[in-house]
Amino acid sequence: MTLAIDAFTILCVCGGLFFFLTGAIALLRFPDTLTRLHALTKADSLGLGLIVLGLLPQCDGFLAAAKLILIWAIAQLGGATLSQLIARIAAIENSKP
Amino acid sequence: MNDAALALSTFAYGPQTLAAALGAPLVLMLACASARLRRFGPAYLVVAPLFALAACVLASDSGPLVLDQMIYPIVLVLDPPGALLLGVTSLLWLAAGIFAASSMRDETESGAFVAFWLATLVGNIGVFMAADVASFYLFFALVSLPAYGLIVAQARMADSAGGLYVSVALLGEAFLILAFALLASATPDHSLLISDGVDALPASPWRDATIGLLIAGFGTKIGLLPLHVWMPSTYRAAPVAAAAVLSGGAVNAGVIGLVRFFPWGHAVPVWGEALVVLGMSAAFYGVAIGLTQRNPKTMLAYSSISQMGLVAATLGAGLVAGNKGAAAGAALYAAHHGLAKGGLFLAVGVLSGCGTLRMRRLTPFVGLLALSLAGLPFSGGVIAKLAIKQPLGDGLLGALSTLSAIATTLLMLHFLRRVAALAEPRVSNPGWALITPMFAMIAASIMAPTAYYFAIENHRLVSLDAALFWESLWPILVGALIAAAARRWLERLPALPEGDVGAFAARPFGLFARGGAAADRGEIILRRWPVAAGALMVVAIMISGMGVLKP
Amino acid sequence: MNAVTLAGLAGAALIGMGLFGLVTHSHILRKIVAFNVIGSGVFLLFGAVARRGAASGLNADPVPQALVITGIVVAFSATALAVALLLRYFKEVGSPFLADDPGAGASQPDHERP
Amino acid sequence: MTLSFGFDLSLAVLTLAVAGYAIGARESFASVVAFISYGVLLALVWVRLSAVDVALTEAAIGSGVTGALLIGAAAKVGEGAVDAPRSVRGAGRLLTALFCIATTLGIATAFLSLPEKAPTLAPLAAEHLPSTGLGNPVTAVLLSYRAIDTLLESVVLVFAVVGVWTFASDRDWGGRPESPGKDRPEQPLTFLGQILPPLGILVGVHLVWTGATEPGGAFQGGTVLAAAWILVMAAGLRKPPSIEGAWLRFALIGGPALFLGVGVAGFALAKAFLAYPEGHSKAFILVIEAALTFSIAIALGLLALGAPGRKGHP
Amino acid sequence: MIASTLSQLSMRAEDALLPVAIALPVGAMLLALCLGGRWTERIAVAFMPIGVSIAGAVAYVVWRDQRPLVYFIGGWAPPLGVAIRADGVAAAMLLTSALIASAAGLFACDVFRVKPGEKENRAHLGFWTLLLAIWAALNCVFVGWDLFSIYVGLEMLTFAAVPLVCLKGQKETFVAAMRYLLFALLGSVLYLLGATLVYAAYGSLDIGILAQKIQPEAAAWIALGAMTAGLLAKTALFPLHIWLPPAHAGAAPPASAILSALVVKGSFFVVVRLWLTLAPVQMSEAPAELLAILGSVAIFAGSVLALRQERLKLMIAYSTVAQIGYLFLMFPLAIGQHPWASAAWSGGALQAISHAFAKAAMFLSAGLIVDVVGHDRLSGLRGLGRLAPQPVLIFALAGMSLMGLPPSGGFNAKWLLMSASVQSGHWALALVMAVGGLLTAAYLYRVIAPALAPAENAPAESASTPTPKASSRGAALSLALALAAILLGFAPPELASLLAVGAPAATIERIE
Repeated sequence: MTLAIDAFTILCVCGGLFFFLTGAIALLRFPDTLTRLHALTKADSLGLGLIVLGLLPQCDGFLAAAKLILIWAIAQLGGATLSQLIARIAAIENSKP
Repeated sequence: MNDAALALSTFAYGPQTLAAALGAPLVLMLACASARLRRFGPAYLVVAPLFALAACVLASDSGPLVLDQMIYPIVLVLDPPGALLLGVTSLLWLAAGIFAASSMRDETESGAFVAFWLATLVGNIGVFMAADVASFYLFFALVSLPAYGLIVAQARMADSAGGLYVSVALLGEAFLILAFALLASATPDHSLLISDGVDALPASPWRDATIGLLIAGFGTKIGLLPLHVWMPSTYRAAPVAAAAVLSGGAVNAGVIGLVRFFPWGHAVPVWGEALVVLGMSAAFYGVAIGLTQRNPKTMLAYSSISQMGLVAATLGAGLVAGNKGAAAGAALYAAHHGLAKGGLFLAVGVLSGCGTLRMRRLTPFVGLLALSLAGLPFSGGVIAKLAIKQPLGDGLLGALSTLSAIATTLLMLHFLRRVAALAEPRVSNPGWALITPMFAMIAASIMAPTAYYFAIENHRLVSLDAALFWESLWPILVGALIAAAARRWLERLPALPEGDVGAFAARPFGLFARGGAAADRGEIILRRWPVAAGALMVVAIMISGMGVLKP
Repeated sequence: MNAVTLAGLAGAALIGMGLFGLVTHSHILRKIVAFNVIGSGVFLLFGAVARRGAASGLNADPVPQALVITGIVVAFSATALAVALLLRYFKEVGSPFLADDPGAGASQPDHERP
Repeated sequence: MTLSFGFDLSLAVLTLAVAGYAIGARESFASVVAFISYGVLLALVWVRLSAVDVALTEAAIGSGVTGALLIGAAAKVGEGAVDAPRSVRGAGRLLTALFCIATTLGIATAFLSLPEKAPTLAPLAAEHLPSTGLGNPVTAVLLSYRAIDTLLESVVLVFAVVGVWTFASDRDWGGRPESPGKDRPEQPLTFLGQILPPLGILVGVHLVWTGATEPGGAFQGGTVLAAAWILVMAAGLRKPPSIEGAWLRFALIGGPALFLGVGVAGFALAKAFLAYPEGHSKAFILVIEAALTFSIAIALGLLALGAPGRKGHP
Repeated sequence: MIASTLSQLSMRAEDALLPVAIALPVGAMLLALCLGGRWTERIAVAFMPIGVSIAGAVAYVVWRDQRPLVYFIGGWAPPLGVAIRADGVAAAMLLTSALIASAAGLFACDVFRVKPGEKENRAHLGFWTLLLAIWAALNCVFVGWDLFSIYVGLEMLTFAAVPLVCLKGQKETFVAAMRYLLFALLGSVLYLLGATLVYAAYGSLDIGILAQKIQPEAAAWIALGAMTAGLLAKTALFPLHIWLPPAHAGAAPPASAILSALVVKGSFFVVVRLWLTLAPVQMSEAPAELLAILGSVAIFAGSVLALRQERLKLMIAYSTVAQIGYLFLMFPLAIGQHPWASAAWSGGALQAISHAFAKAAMFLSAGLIVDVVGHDRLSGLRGLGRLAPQPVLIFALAGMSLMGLPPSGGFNAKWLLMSASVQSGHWALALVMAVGGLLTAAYLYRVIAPALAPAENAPAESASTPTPKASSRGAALSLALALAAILLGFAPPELASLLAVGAPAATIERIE
């Protein structure tokens, strides 16, 4: 049974890593801020979600799991607000001649 | 005369009078700080030296005064040469004080001058009493540094003279502190008493260095040859009263220093001969340059260099033979010189204010005083020459001493002619308050050495002895003859710059300025941040690297 | 070569890097960053020393760790002071670079006699 | 074993690389951003060195508040004139590099030459831990064994605040420091400003409370509270406080003053300065930590805000 | 094992004076900051007598029992806890900094004033809180016996001193303050690096314990090297002095008096602790020679640069650079159990103390001169003796002590150091001291000579525009400081026996 849990964890974490990798490559390759922003937020939130999901069965006890999810929630909140702000500034930058 | 002096000296409160002699001018100096008391300044100048005069009579060789509440105990004691020089110096300070007080009544800004005058007086009195190294150094500093205030008091362009004076004085201080450190370190328990220091000197590992530094340090005070450059410009720039006390009193601080710090019981031929050579060359060099000068005060300065050269030669001869008599003789000679030179400076002050008529009446007295320097019979000079005859002996040094008498006569007559030329028809003649101090000095220069020579040295009354009379007269006659014969030739001598060698001493300052500019450029480079931070790392690496040198 | 010596060497390397940055950059903010890097390097060294001192049940020596916490707070107040001074310096001097020679000497300008 | 060492090695290399970029970056803004990420990586290294307290402090203060401060400064100060001398060139640079390498090698040799059996105070600390009534040895050292260092450190924070305030110009005195955010903050920021601070306060208090037994403590908790306060001001929900406010001044010195008071009371209660009475030390320590946390939060907030700006700032 | 031997040391009631000496100024500073407004000045002035009496009590107890005061903070014995210790020199420095901080503070009552209208102003609050802060920091550094608490004390000193430099708010003072802060921070980070390595090698930060354990090996050398370099940067010894002149000259007179007289002494004192108390003799011989060489270079460079300055306060600041060089001459002389070591130790301490008094008096009198004359150009000081006689007298008295002329404390110190250098055969040091005194006289002469010279312009000029009278309180205070420097020349033997307490040469077993 533990083998299945471990396999599940490894699988999810590798998936998460894969999304982080794509996010990083997107950051380097995409031309302007808006597209980069788009790629980053998507890839990173998904990647982090998968990693947290993968680690949930490993942690000992409900409290630790709740903390992991709390971390994920805060990261999402922060990421969303930040991308909004950067997008607004990028929009102002582009609208200028 | 003997028993009176003896009775006085067993006076119970001897040491306390020493404290009074020092305390009076000190208290009066502090009184100058408050504006209200400063108005009586001129009066202080007269009152202050009186206590010292009393002390030199009452407290001579009575018990020492010890103040041991300090880190170093301060010990004050008055031995015979100290008492003689103290008496003579305080007499001079009294006369000059009266002269300065009267000539200063009109000036409003006298407060600072009085304060500096009293500070120098404290130093001058204390230097004769100090029996331990720390207080000697304190009084020696007090006699040389505040004098700067006296020098620059009036003359506008006195700054350069004052500057030269202070730098040489500080050089002397530096030599002395090194010498005293060596002296004290040689004594077994690092005691600060001069007597212990001198006793331990012959056996000390740094004997030569100590004596050399002592000669250099006190040499700056008595104007030994290479260090005499400050004297001419200082005495010319200083007001007459100040010049009198500096040339007559402050110089004696150097003499008492040499007398106190030399190991008389032990022959030191090397330094003795050096001192003799320096002294004798100064004796003739001073006269040679003096003859070329125009200003009477500068001529008196060169006469001081010459006379002090003679004193140094006497001390040198004493050092070579290791006989104590030389110290007493040199002290007596210096005492007489102090009175005569002080009187002459006061005379210059008086005569420069005289009308032609009054000048003609005063010149003979001034002439008497001037020639007493050359050993005029019936004057103090002959006693002084007699005192140094024994240490110098009859050989080469004796001959040189009589030769210097001739030279001094030559210089003095030239000086008298210059002073006489000063007079112009003037309606107001200087008041009696200026003339009496001069006459007091003339009288003192005759009476004091004689009284001392016979009362203390208890020799028989010999001044009327025909041989001595003739022996001291012929050099003066020869000198007068040469002066008359070579009168025109002397007039045409080129006027050398005042400080003679001193004028060329200014060159190293240029070097100093260039060094300064280089330091500035270095500072600008060092100020750059990377260089400073780099220096910090270098220091860290250097200290940590020291471990590598010795594991 | 275990994790602790690795941390110690990393600390030493950080100190070297930070010193280089502090000395060569003339932009004051870069100097402040470099100073913080040196500080963290020294603390990392102290942390490695703490880890080496693990004994009797504790997996690290608590004393150096407490000192590192104190050090970080002190380093932060130094940075805060430096940044505040930089902002006022920038307002006065106009450039964020450390001037090489502080003018003709910073001292009392001539203000008229009252 | 090699796997965990491999992780450590890669973490160390990554940290050094980011630190190198922070030092060598062309623009100062990029250098500051790199410094913040370096700070977070360093927190990971501290966790690997099993110093969780220090990891928390490094993440919170070392890269968090310091990062906020530096980014604010980088924005205001900018890159400076284009033609200005950026850094030392040529020979000077090489020489400095040599010195720095020598310093690093020196420290490395010193570190490697340390005695095998490392001298440590851990046994002593563990032995006296029960008498302090605390579980976390680091907090025991901070607040009991070496209490003077912590007291002086909190006083240093107050010095720094005074120093920062004196850099204001005279006419600005009594005003408020500039608000970290813009005048009309965007809507999402205000939303974040309403959601996150309550959570921040909760986490901060929790950190202080667990500090007695688990890693945590006054400084870490205080920093989280300060972050919450800065976020509220950035979101425009609260104006920065006027520096003449009596309450602000009292809050600023409250923690250290209480700590000092308890220390002096130690003379009477526990026969030594900064000693706690037998058996009650944990209670005293928690009271001190609570007060300290509040004052540290205020102090860190004020330091992040900087010198007071224009008087009567709207 | 070590802990047990130490805890038997009976902690007497008087030992409690040490923590009180730290706690009270910190408490006063916090209270002053909290109440603000005019209260800061009132609290600071009220604290002054208390601070001086505590320092006096510490000095008295140390002198009476001839034994250093030791106190374990929180009751914890050293290796784990922090000990603070005051030996003779530390007690003397405590008293000196208390007196000078009070005098400078009272002098500042006229300089930093809350104007009638306003409740509080920046410079006023800043000065008074920072004064108390510096006082607390100095007390921590002087009684520190643990390397890390000394580090925190040094940081407190820097954070309180830097804002003091630019309190007046002129442009160049901010440049000077920035350079000072960056250099001091570099110094303290190096010091911390050294402390780390010492702890790594010997497992303790207590100076007493380390003194027994430290051996000349790689870690110890690099640690002491880094710490010394850091401290030299904070003390501004010659090659590392760039930040000092603009910082000390630019600050307000009372501020520069405190900076020059006290702040640089804090880090110097720690260097003395490192090399004369902590490091074993065979380790400290070579570095001591290096420190003396750096000190001699500092004397010459500082004096030559002081001669080149055009402004009075900059000249005094460069004079500080030179006089700091003097302090470092004591190191090669005070090492080991030689007979002259204790003389050199008290000579060095006396030099630090008399320089503190003299330099504080000089900066304060320079402040008075600038108030009267309106500028501080050296060229414009002719005839100053008439306009401002008292400040010139104070300047001259302070100058006497700096030059080492009798009867000043400076002379005593120079005398002790010189006889120690002669006996120990360090001829160069004796020569450096003598020539240093000459150079000091040279650059002070540039101020005193024109001041004494009769002014060219007719006295009428001063009658028309009523020259501002130097504040009598300021003059009285600076005169008191200058007289203190002079009276040290007549210091009673008790001072010598106080300074000898806990001197390394005197104590046989190092721990006590």
